[in-house]
Amino acid sequence: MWYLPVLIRNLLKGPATEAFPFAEAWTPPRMRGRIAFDPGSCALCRVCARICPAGAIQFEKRPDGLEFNLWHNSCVFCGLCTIYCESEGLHAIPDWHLSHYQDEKFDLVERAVVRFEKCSGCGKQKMPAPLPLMRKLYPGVDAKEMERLRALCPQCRKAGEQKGETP
Amino acid sequence: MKDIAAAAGSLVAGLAAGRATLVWRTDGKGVATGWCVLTDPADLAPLAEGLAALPARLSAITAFGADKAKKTPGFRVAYHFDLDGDTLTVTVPVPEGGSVASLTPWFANADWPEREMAELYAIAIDGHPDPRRLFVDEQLGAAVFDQYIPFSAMVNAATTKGLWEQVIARGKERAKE
Amino acid sequence: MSSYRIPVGPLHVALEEPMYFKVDVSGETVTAVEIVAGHAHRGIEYLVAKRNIHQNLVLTERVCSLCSNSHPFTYCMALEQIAGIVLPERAEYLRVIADEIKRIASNLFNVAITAHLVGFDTLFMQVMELREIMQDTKESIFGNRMDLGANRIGGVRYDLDADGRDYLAAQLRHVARELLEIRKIYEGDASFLRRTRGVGVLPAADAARLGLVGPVARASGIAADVRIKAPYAAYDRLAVEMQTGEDGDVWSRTLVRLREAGTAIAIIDQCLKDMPGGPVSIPSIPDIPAGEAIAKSEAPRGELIYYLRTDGSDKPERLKWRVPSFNNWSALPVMLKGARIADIALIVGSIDPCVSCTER
Amino acid sequence: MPEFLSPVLAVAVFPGGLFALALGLLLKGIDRRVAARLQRRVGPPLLQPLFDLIKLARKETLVPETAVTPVFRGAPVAGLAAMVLAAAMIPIAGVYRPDPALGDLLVLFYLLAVPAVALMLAGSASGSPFGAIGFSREMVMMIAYEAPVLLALLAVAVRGGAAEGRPGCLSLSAIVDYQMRNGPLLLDPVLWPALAAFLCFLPANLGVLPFDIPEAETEILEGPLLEYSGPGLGLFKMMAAVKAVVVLGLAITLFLPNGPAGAAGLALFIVKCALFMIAGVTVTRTAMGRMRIDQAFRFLLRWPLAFGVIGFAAVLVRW
Amino acid sequence: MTLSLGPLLSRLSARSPWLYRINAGSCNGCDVELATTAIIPRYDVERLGCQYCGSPKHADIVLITGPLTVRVKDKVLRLYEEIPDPKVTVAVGVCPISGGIFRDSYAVAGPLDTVIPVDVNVPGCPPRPQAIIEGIAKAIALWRSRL
Repeated sequence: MWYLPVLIRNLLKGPATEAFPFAEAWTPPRMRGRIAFDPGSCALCRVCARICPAGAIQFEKRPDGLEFNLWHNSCVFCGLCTIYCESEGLHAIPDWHLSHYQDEKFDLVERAVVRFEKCSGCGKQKMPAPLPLMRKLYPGVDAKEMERLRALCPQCRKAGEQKGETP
Repeated sequence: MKDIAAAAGSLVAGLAAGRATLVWRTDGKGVATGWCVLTDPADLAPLAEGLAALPARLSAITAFGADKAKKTPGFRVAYHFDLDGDTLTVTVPVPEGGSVASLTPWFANADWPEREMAELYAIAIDGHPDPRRLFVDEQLGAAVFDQYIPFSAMVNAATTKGLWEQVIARGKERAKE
Repeated sequence: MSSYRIPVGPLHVALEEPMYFKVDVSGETVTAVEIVAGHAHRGIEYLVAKRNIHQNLVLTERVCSLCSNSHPFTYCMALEQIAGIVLPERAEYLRVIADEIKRIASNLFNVAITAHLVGFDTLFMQVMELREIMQDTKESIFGNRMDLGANRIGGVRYDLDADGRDYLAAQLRHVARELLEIRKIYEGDASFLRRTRGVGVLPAADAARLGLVGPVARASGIAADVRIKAPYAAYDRLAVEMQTGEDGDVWSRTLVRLREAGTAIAIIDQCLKDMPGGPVSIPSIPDIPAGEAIAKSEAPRGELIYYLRTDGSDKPERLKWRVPSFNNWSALPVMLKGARIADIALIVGSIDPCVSCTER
Repeated sequence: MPEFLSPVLAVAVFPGGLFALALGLLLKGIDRRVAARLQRRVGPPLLQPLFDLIKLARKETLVPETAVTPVFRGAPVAGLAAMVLAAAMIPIAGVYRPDPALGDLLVLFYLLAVPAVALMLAGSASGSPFGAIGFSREMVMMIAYEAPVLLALLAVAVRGGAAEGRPGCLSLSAIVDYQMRNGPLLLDPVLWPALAAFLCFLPANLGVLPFDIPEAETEILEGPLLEYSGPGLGLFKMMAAVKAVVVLGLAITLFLPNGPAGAAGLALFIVKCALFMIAGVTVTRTAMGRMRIDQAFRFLLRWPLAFGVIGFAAVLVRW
Repeated sequence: MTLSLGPLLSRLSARSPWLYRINAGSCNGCDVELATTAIIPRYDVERLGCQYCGSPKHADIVLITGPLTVRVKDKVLRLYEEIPDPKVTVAVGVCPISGGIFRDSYAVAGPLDTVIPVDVNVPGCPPRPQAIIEGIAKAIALWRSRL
């Protein structure tokens, strides 16, 4: 019965219940929800697939590139891939609206094709060189020069460096 | 190193020379870990009795294969004793199909860890009061660790493969639509 | 009096997790208990040997969600010992902060469940609402309400800027205020005391004999706390108050946990005050040589010990851990002997059992 | 309308049967809603207990293999029937006067034991160990609360009878009449101990905290109800709803029956039921934890029994 | 009148979904979040007519967590059979859906949908309470169609 004051206070304060599901729920911006993939920032290094502890990332061969597949139903939302992705192509975004009916189980996939590129130097097929990664490799290079470097394969870049072209 | 840890050290030294080695390491915060290796499993019981009298607390028991690739048969069992914060690890070798003495007469809490190593590695425990399975279901074979770990490196996990086939197949279907 | 055997579990509504007790009763009194375990055995010690050391950071975190931070924390310490990595000082403080935040939430959960198990649901809700403050804090700072993902090899994955520190401090002040009121209720409410005092008594001698750890041992008067006995991370520079009880009953275990939540707040406050600037992690991803190491920490439920053997490859040769609950189960036959049927779930809950930790 | 029909209607429609069920469900809804507010929650809609019932009626019935089927199926029916009959015995001042043929206070007292017996039968017939524990707990509870409440009832009966110059008055209508003339017994200090005994009986009989021991979810998984599903469970829920009306109606009859005639009287009756429910049940069950069966036994045989004895003695002395 | 009574009763019944949870060997993260979602005022699922029940026989919507370990499999199956029809199964967390991080262990017998029919999936590790509520709402919608 000594608990009565708490009850009275509760009654006066009114319900502490959130409006959700009848209104949008509060979500902290840093919440690790689903992993979003930016194909423009993928170097096809596939570290993410090797590091993913839950085996949620798979690369499939396509004629002109590789298809990135991340199955949210296997992902454990640890965010390890976002740390190990040097080209900053993976981000945990605060989206947690992932519940779905059983027939959509295998559709809950983050999917995109990352195409191989042609080296502007030797013309051979090469992996893409996304900007965030190249900025780390070549700090302080201006935009125009960066575009030229990005279009080259690593071998041609190295050859150019030996010739003293840049940077 | 704490006094009780030093006392444990002299216990080990008291065992016949050549059958036990002991190395102490102290970390940056002054916490000591002792690493004792016994060559003869028969020394384990008297050492345990001495440690129990200190009193040391049995912290954990780890069993593992003598080497990862299973080139040499047999196991090693590491007993981790807590000495008022410091830790003494006593490792004994156990031959393939061999057994090791139960520490339950001196440490009541050796019960579960010993049952666990019995079910994971099929190491027999001499004098255990209740040698039934602990966690691993009867449907699973004996010595799951010993069987599965070396194979796993070669075998591709079937469940994962099956699930991914469905994920990829659905992706192709969707692409056609 | 009729004697019969009742099954408690394995999937019992009063137990958060699957555990199976075969309880022999005579009338309403328990005469014997047999524990059948293994329902949450997922073979994690086998899985860690299959995955690389980085993946195991996440895998160990999923051993158990209530003490999820303690696992990767202790695992990292073992790795760092083998590789001889010295952490930046700021990282040590940030590790302590993450761990103590988890301790507050974990202890509050158990304290709330204890109220639920005596049927006091309003109190349960009050404590759980308080715990929500910590849940929001975790989600805001780390990104998840249970699995923080705070640790990495050689440091931590998060940092607290000025705003983050202010936010954390404000949340903690809020919790500390309400914690005071809740302690008064748990210390004085007749209907709670009636059900918990003198129930499930564990004498100190039994606690020592069975090698018990954590709040269960401390509530029986055994002064052991890894943070004090074998300091790690920044604990050698922090004042940690040892919380012990005397009665060894359900009530004193509950109060030790409540007081330790208070201690945890004090520790975080010290960290926020003393934490130096600098990097939060070593700059590169290290290689781990062959070796072996022991690492220990005080998880919310007591001493957690990790034993790691490496062989120079990226997969551990053997990674073994012993969780506090693993030891503490053995206290149950002592506590339950002669108890009433009504108190079974309550007594089991009072050791704050973590089945998923125990069975891995 | 033939004469014999009116008691039948009283049992089946008003104030027994349908009316009592509807009122019982409403009271349950109010209880849940107010409890939610006391716990800082929004709570379910007022009609939630009705939705629950409709749902249960549409679910599958599973009878456990170990059950004694006729008893298992019959128990809730018997309990509900007894309660519906009992509801027809509760007078509503100015609105409804029960047919004396239906029975007096003592008959009502015995009818009130039927739900507990039904639960005991259900518990033992279901063949689960938790049902068996529920059975024995229900029995212990009954032994503990019967004596105090009987003393409280007799105190009121003697008080009402004394004023009329008779040794006792077991007719519920007469007790109401007495209070209509002389004011509610709630205001009579001599009867306060009896009222206290009755207030302790209320949660014990209705099986709510701190006395929900026979069905304690965290201890024995709802005991006797564990094995019931769908319509069978629904019948028990109906029984509990009507029983709430009977017990609260009895409280009103004994201590505060006064009210105007007609619709206003009926409305006042419902309001009084709700107030008694909130004061005697909702607040109690949100403000404390559960007692253990031995504690409850000792508690009930200490305080309420003492109140009952004092109350009865006080009434005798005044007489 | 009689024509519209059936659908009306179905609609009213759908406002009383009772929940039951089964832990099939989870790390307890999802279970703690379920307990949180179920009972505490902040989320208050009783608003939606939900109620947690202690017996599977009373349940309508069953929430299952954990990767379904070998030892718990038969027990889960038995409990599932004890739930009267119509019922809806919700897999909470990635473990019952795909095995999650424990997938290839010798002790895991999942994924859950290979053993019992699953209707709704709520991925997350663990899913936050709001996500669980979202899943329950989906389950209620499905359950209504089965009533």
